[in-house]
Amino acid sequence: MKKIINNPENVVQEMLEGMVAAYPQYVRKLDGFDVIVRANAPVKGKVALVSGGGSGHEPSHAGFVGKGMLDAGVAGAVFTSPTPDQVFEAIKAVDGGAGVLLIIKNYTGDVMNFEMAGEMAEAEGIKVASVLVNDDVAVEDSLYTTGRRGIAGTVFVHKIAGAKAEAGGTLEDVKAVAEKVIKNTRSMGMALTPCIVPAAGKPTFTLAEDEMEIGMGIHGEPGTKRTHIMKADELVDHLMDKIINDIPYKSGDEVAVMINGLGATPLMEQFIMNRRVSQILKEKGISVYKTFVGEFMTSIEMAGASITLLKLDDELKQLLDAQADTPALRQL
Amino acid sequence: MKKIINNPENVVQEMLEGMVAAYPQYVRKLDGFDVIVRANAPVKGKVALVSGGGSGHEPSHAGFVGKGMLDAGVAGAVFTSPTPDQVFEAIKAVDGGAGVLLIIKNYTGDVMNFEMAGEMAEAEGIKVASVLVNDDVAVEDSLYTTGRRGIAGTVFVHKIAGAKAEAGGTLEDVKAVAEKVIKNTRSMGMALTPCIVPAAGKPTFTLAEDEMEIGMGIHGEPGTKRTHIMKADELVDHLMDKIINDIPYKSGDEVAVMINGLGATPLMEQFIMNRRVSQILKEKGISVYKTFVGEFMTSIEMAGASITLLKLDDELKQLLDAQADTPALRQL
Amino acid sequence: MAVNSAELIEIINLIAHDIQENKDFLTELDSAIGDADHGINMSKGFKAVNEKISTMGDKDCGSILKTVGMTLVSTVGGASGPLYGTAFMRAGQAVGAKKELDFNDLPIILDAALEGIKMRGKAEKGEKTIIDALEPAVEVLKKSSPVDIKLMEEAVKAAKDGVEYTKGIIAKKGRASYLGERSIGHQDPGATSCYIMLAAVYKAIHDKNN
Amino acid sequence: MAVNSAELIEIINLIAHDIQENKDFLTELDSAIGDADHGINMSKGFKAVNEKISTMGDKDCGSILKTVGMTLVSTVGGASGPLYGTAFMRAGQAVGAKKELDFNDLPIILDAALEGIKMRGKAEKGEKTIIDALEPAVEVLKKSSPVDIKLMEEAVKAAKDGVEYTKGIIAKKGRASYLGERSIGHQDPGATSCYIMLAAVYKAIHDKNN
Ligand SMILES: Nc1ncnc2c1ncn2[C@@H]1O[C@H](COP(=O)(O)OP(=O)(O)O)[C@@H](O)[C@H]1O
Ligand SMILES: Nc1ncnc2c1ncn2[C@@H]1O[C@H](COP(=O)(O)OP(=O)(O)O)[C@@H](O)[C@H]1O
Ligand SMILES: [Mg+2]
Ligand SMILES: [Mg+2]
Ligand SMILES: [Mg+2]
Ligand SMILES: [Mg+2]
Repeated sequence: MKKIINNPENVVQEMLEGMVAAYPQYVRKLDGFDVIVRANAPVKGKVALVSGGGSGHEPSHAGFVGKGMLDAGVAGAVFTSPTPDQVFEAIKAVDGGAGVLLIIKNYTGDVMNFEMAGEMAEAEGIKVASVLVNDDVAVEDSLYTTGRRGIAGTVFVHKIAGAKAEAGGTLEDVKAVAEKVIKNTRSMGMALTPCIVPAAGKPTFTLAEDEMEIGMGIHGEPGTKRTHIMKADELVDHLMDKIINDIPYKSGDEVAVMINGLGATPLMEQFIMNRRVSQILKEKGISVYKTFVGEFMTSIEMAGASITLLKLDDELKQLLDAQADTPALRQL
Repeated sequence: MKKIINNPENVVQEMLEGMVAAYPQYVRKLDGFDVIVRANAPVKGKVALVSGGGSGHEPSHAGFVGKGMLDAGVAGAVFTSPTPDQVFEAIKAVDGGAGVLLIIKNYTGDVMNFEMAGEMAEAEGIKVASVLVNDDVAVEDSLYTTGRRGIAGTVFVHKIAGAKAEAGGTLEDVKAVAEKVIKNTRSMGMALTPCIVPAAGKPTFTLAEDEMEIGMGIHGEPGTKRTHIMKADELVDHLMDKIINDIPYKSGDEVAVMINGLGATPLMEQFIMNRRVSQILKEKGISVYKTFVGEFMTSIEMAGASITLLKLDDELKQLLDAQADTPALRQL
Repeated sequence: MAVNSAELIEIINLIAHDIQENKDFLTELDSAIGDADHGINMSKGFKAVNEKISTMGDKDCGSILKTVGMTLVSTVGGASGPLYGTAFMRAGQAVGAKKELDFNDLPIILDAALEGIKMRGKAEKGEKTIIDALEPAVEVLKKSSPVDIKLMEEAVKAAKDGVEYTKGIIAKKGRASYLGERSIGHQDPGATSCYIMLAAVYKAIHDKNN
Repeated sequence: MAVNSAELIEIINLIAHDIQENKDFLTELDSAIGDADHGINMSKGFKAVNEKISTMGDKDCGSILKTVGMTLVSTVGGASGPLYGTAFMRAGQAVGAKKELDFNDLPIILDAALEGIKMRGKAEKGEKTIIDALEPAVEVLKKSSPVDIKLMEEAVKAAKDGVEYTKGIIAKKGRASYLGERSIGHQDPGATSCYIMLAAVYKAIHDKNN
């Protein structure tokens, strides 16, 4: 395991310390908890947004704490949902009296832990609502299963719901727009290499030199299939086919695009992917309103990437364009 | 070679196309040249900043093209300085009548190619000045050699000289402040794994599972020494020792810090490094004015990172804080 | 058989010990169809439990079990934390202020645990989860009364069969469900940890009886 | 010997061919003490040269050499592009409008090339660069006149010795200089490509003479 770390047991704690040391103007850490909140939390009268999950997805989620996005990011152990008391502390620390929206990625663990935290907060009289992000089209959707995972599309929820809250929306408003984003967001990813959970010390799986995994989960869970390594354009065609046909996105639609690197894949390759994405959308008559390329929801040092599309309307466009000032995403 | 690419020969071209497709509000590409300029270039009356180098360092340099930073980024083949005619085209495209500053990293190839381009531009009556960035303390400095390499500290030059130009500085002013930044900037890096130049198809060097390379160059050139893999704190102590004692940075100084991931090293590890950096600076009475953590000057998908310190005065602080709006670095 | 508070703590410590011993095994099972952390999560939780209950020898059995549950909830995280946490908390509620437990408390405890897991995780038997080990064991324990060590052995055997059974089915809940068909052929980590816990309890009681 | 424009183009094509053949070898040398691109850079440049000069058979030798230089400058990049580019451009200037070259033009051409490289790269002999192959060859060619095929053979031999010599010294210029002591023991890629070019010219002329 080649990592720049000290003790695998302390990675989350030390990472959060290093983050707070880097961005005191944006964030602070709650004493005794792996929770990052805005430096000026709670913001009186504003609906507060809390997200989180296992660590290893940096900059998600704490990197998006700041003006126009989240109020708190809760950091579990690497790839393990945080516990309810951590989430509960986050809720208490950021509630500014207008209620708290929990943005939960749809994993059994996240759902249960955040739910329990919500119950604890409500028992103390805090108004809590929650939304479940489930943008990953790699996973079959069905009433009889857990449904789809939440992956990189979650960042669009943070951005747009955050802008709504900043603009003075009520908890109901903010929840409604978050749900609109979720309804219109689809993603899918792939991996070229596995990643190593520091405490495990070895990769979750192995891929041969000529193999890649399609539909990879962001926790290094196996994907939907393993194939020979494809050229960038062929690969993007495959992912886009799944994504576009899901909603479906149609000619005349306007979308936001996110190319999300999973960790080790350089910007060079992400841009090569985006080139093909923009070609495909053009061919289909779908226009690109705004594009985000970079690392938003990573899987430690996994090589690979995901593509996300968000179908926009006027409200979503305006909120997507709104100012944001966080360590990992800024917009003037 | 596991990369999301099509043909290794087209990576630079396709990357630039993907970049322009992502950020039309920021940049455009010069037809027939691997040159990215501001969407609104040339900016009349403003000193223009041109930088560039081999590709493979993304987001450098084209990612920093935009308001408050560069006017053009010239992209050579992967790890190969661009040719003079490419740089010449960039100069012509961005000159707004107030002259052009070339920000050159101190590599023989970059220096010669940019110099020749400067000569070509001057022959056409364009005012050109240039600065050489040489922040890498891993390399012995000596009058009788090429001197030190330019690495991640170059981004501080882009930021601060860019702010000066945006504020209306003359070519002399902008060059002077760029030189001040260079004089006060020191960096050093290390690598855990090599990277693969697409056209070469295999790594430049190999490192055993328990080895790391200290003082690694950003072209995958061998570093100054190879050691057993160290813990993060020990490693940071080693790099910081070299950096701090070079200028030297002293108690009472105020600095900007940059932790720069080389490609495959996740933010988690970069933050763990920053934790130790901030501890060391605190111990030494050096105060941190501002910190940048992320990927600024990469080496394709190399695992590793560099640390940069920039000693600040009031002028530099103000310019560092100035607004920037580019694909890869934004400040409100 | 009668188990007082101090002995209950010993039994829980034995569970903790066996989870610890199987840490890598559970993580490996989770690698195949999950995210390679089940052993790590469980071992972290039971280490905390170990410390937390060490001074509770004078407390009633319900309080001890509830403390175990709360400790798991607040240290494990992931899916297993809330599930096993709720299970132990419900078991503690079911037991109440008792200072001694006997064989006949076993179906009551495990039934409460099972209901807690079902409430929290909204899963049913046959979905490749903890329930596939726990529910068959509860069914055995509930089928005749009074409960004795033989029935308990049978219950543990049923849990083991349940673990085997998970190999053949598709996961419908939890992270493994994302794999669809590809989850077939792998044994469920949570069902396995549940069996390991039940087996630890059986072993403790069996050794005590001999 | 006399070389007209068409034959000059053939000789340059032979250089291009030998550079192409040694592409991987040169890149490998550059891996050890540089950034693993010297062969790639040179081969890209000479492929472009090949195309560019194919229709220049009716032009004078100076124009051909200048075109080679300009093509290298605008396609190679890196350190070697401006250096070899300047070398060929200077050689072209030295030759002027001649439509035929003979043995005695050789020291003039190579001396101009050497001066161009020195001007552009500010390096001297002994710094582990192209110069360590080129300067010894020029010295041999300049030591007696008229120049003949034997002297040329000797000059190529001197370039080869120069390449050998680079193994033992520290790099003081170019990317390899960052390595300090660690550059010792490795043969310089640029000196090697220079020797390969000189050897190609010798071979061409030698074959023509026989
Ligand atoms: N809804 C559920 N009901 C019961 N058990 C579940 C449920 N979801 C998951 N599990 C169990 O949890 C186990 C995984 O636990 P763990 O790896 O600790 O959490 P995570 O999946 O969050 O990483 C699975 O093997 C499965 O037995
Ligand atoms: N200042 C210089 N003068 C002469 N030759 C040089 C100089 N600097 C570098 N070289 C030569 O250039 C070669 C490297 O060329 P190349 O790999 O193509 O460029 P880069 O170093 O930019 O990657 C070196 O092996 C050396 O012989
Ligand atoms: Mg997990
Ligand atoms: Mg190079
Ligand atoms: Mg798991
Ligand atoms: Mg080179």
